[in-house]
Amino acid sequence: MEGEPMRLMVIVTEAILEDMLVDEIRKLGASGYTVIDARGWGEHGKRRGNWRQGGNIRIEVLGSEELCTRIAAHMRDTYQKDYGLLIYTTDALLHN
Amino acid sequence: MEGEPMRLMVIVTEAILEDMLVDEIRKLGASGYTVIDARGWGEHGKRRGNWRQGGNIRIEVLGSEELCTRIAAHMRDTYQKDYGLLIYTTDALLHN
Amino acid sequence: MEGEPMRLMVIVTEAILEDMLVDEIRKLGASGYTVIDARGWGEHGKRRGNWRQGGNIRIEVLGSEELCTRIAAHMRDTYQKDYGLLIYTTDALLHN
Amino acid sequence: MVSEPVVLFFLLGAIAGLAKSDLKIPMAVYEALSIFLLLAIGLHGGVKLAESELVPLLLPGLAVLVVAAFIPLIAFPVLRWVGRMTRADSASIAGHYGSVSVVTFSVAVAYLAQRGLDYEGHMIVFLVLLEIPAIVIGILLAKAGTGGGTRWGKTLHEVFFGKSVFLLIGGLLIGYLAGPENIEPLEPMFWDLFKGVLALFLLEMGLVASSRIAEVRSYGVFLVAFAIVMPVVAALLGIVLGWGLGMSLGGTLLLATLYASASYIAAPAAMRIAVPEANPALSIGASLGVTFPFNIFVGVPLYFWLAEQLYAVGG
Amino acid sequence: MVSEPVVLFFLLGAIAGLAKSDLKIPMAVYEALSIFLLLAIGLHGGVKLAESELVPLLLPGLAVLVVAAFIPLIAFPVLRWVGRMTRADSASIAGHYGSVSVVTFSVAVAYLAQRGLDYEGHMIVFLVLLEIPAIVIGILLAKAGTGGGTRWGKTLHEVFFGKSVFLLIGGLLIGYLAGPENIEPLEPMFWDLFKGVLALFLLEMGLVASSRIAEVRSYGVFLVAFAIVMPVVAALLGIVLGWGLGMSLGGTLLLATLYASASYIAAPAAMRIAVPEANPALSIGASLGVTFPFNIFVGVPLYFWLAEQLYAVGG
Amino acid sequence: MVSEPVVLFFLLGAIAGLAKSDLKIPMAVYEALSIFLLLAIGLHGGVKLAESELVPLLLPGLAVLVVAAFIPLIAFPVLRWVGRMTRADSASIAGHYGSVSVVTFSVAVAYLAQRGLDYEGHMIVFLVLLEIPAIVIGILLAKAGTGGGTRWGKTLHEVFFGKSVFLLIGGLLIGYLAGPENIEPLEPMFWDLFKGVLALFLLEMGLVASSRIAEVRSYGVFLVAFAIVMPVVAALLGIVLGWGLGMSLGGTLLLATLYASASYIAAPAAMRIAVPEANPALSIGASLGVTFPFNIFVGVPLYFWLAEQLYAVGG
Ligand SMILES: Nc1ncnc2c1ncn2[C@@H]1O[C@H](COP(=O)(O)O)[C@@H](O)[C@H]1O
Ligand SMILES: Nc1ncnc2c1ncn2[C@@H]1O[C@H](COP(=O)(O)O)[C@@H](O)[C@H]1O
Ligand SMILES: Nc1ncnc2c1ncn2[C@@H]1O[C@H](COP(=O)(O)O)[C@@H](O)[C@H]1O
Ligand code: NA
Ligand code: NA
Ligand code: NA
Repeated sequence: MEGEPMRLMVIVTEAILEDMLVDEIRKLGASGYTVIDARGWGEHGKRRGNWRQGGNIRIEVLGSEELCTRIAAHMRDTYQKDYGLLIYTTDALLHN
Repeated sequence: MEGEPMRLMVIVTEAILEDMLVDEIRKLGASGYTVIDARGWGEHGKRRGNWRQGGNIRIEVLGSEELCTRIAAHMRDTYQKDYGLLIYTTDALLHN
Repeated sequence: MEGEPMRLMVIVTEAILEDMLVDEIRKLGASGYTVIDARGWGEHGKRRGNWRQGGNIRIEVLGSEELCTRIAAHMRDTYQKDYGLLIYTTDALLHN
Repeated sequence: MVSEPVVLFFLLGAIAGLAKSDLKIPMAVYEALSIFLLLAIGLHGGVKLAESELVPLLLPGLAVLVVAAFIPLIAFPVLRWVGRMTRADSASIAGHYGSVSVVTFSVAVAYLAQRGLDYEGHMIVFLVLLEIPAIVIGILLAKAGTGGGTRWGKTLHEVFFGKSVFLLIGGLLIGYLAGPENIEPLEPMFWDLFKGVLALFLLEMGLVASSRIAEVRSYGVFLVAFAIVMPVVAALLGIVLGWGLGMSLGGTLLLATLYASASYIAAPAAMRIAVPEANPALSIGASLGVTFPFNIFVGVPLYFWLAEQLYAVGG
Repeated sequence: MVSEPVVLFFLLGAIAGLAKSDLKIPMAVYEALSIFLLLAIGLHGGVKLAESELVPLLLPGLAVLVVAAFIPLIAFPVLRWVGRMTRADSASIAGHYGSVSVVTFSVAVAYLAQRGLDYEGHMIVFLVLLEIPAIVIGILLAKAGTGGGTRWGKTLHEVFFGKSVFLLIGGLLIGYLAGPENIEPLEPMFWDLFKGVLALFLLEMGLVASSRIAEVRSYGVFLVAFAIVMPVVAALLGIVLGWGLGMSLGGTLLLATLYASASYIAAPAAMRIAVPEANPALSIGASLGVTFPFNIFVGVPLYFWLAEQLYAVGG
Repeated sequence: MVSEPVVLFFLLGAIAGLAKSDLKIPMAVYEALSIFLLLAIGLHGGVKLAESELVPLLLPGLAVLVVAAFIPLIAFPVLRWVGRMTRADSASIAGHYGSVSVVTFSVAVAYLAQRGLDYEGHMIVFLVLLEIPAIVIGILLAKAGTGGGTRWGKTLHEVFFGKSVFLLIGGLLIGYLAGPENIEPLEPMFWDLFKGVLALFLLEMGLVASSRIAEVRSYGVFLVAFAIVMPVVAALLGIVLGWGLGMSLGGTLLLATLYASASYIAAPAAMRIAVPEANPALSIGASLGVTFPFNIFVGVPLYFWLAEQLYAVGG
């Protein structure tokens, strides 16, 4: 299929971090991001999403492999230790 | 892993287009779609999602490569110029 | 890109099944899951998401290929016949 | 004109839906409105109950329950053999019609208030009692002779701890325990706003129902006819029983309305879990798309008129 | 001090936005508040209309409509040739300013209530009538001579069945059909809470507006000046017309406010579909970021004062 | 029976949570309810303040603040050395208990209203004042001697512009500036509905708390004991201080309740940013899962009884 090869990065973390994270993602050079409210469960227990302190967000960033590496490193260094966090990437083709 | 090879297409655009888009996606031959409310930032500025005019939606369509090409072309021709828009696809396996 | 190779499984189904499904996903060995409210359309008709009986959820599980196979089989056996259901997986790299 | 102006909001919602207006009531708001209505009804019933004696209610309560059990047992064979529906669908629809609709009940309460008529406070206890057994009967009908296991645990949990029954019972207990005086400070919220909230909820019901009616239509004329005749039959049972038990005219209207109404909050949720092979489009389409509007526009005034006749003659 | 304390909530919201507070009004709540306000305004108008005769309203109604049509026709050339904006942007902004703002209108109603002044009930009919034509004129201006096809079907649908116009008309009809007595049980909800809900809505408007003002600023001083001068000019039209038609002082203030206000519910939605090449940041920025706060803080008292002068002199 | 029936809604929510009912209050509704409560409390305080003189309040205000600062300073060493918790956890929990809970305060206000007792209007100013310093002290305790940098900018911003403090102060200012007469039209919303909204909020609190209690339990008996003893100690401080300052019995109950209550809106948000290494399950579990229900069921009546004794003796 035709399209520009990119990397899609997905970050699932605590909702309270949203304002800080999106600022940092911009500063790290992303051309955009998409945020969705989520709930879930992981190492840090259940996140029911029924109040702000207990909700997750899911951030999607489409960008170069290098951008994703940079964001992932920043996230790991800054938030991994103390916050619920999941980071993964997949291959993607950009069509616009 | 076993499963039927497919293509997953993701469209992020302005919430106001939802009714039109899902109609068009059906007409272009999709067998289904999934819509989620989102917010974000891109070339067209910040979309806070606090009121309808300022929110995004994220549409997912799982289908053949050919279907995705067709939808992508339609989206580009019809909405790319005037609306906030992101289109990407990834490989996927269907398991049901 | 560096990262631990994983499989990302996405399940879209009826919102009413949420409590049962997440229990079962835990029991099948997942280390976490992420749930998002969704609406959509498929074989089982339109799911507007304006009331609980008519809404979808989208569950994401990142795990091994083997885990995904197990969850997919369980879902197909238990819910495929009677409930709106879509299951697909994609390749993914875990970065934390 | 129309019996009770609040039902015009249902019409407005239905028109919005049919005309594909972009009017949408967010799910969070729908949930909030229904929590409000359930709690308000429960609280009000509890307060009324605190003012009445309980022992004399036992026998009438039993009678109301027993007669109610006939409704799904009448509906099932009609659906199965006249309508030629599957066992699962017949049982699920029968369960919906045996159970009750809180919003239809609320419209009847508003109808009485508009006419300045009183009713027995324990009607709300009956509302709670009637929600559950029909659902269980529906499930038993679906499983009878199929040998299929039921997720009984999960299902009964869904019935008793489903928000509908849970909030009604909870409100009832709080109202009963607190008593009239202590509930007073809650009245500006749960009573003065009741009709306004009901109006908004009906607007949403209209929106949802309009999207359901198409689905019933596709199943043909039988289901539509059933969804109109069944409530009238059930209402007649209620009128005769209410009269027989010596209830007030208002109480009898409410009992008739309970019998006539079909559930679309508790039953769909429980049936979807317990009888998944039943097609929810049929049961919700019939109960919400046909019976609900029939009841609030035609049924309630009709049952009232019928009850009046009986009370005039048999009085 | 300030004319009407409810506008302080706008200020509070704007400060929260500018200070990047984490205060957020969820979209579902925003939708619920706006549905409430639209229905309440409509219902109230309908009840008032049920109490007045309709025939004598036809001619003034026509006059109000015709004069209103001049507003986008004045705005367009100014934007296009003084402001050197694109045809699409000029037309879209002209449409916004020709249309009306329900919330600004509500603030003026609260302003009158505070002063114990009455007004003609059919003002709310004018509110509904004025929402639509300017949007159509705006679209025509955008398309004139461009040969570009318009999604007219979709656009007109968006205008007439968009929630804003739909709920206003729906509320109006329900209020009219039900009449004052039947609406009474809805008053604790739709009337007693009106000002409180308006306060919450203004809080949210402040939050939204604060994020818009930056965008207008980047377009320069012309747009800001336009967003202040245009409403004053339009208000003058309204004051003279209201006086000429023999309206009450209260009615004239409302007419002036309608003319002066710019739409940010119906117009943005319709324009985004019909004139997508127009930049929504400009039209919403001007109408919500500048004109709306100008009107509620300065405009309404100013128009009232101007109207008072005219009524004092011209009797 | 129970002191104030509104707390039964907390119980109902807790049962729903423990019984895994499908009852859910959507996050949007939770946000709306809390915005309502914060604004209503602020407005009410502002109006009361507008009626009182400010200068005589300075000294008592200072006293209330200074004594309050002791609460986290007492709590911290107990948690750290008796409870053997980490520095971060001890500091974070101490901050939560030094700060205050608006909903507990509201329950105490309802408790007074039920008994027809008045209180000093400026108590709400104290409520606002007390929210902040303990959080700052908590952060300082966490960082003392660790050399770790704090995101102070972000943290202080979260404290002052977090919705909790921001809406309280905003409501206070609007109420103060507008004054009693101008606020009157807002009363049907912000005052008549107050208790009803509080009931719904308590329902949600019960749901949230029930999911937290399991987490505290897993940390053992120390934390549960702390979460019960600490509020009583703090309340005693408040009772003696209120009496010493010559406050009314009602005012003293509110002060005791403020001291005894633990924050679960402002503090958790600020601590999560400023002391991320603290485990939020512990602090929220203790404050919401144990102290909150203890206070509304047992604490408030107990503190009232204690204050009555002191006033009877020391009068
Ligand atoms: N294996 C997983 N699959 C999908 N989502 C996950 C997974 N693990 C964690 N998450 C999400 O990431 C959040 C934080 O993860 P954790 O730090 O493991 O608690 C959880 O609340 C989930 O929403
Ligand atoms: N690089 C990106 N990664 C993720 N989401 C994006 C990206 N670029 C744009 N978006 C999303 O697409 C919407 C429209 O994009 P744009 O047209 O660039 O403003 C934005 O509001 C974002 O939600
Ligand atoms: N081809 C598809 N692409 C994206 N989502 C789909 C697709 N098919 C189904 N879905 C989603 O899965 C739900 C259930 O599917 P179904 O069982 O086909 O009705 C739908 O309501 C959609 O949200
Ligand atoms: Na029934
Ligand atoms: Na105008
Ligand atoms: Na405290």
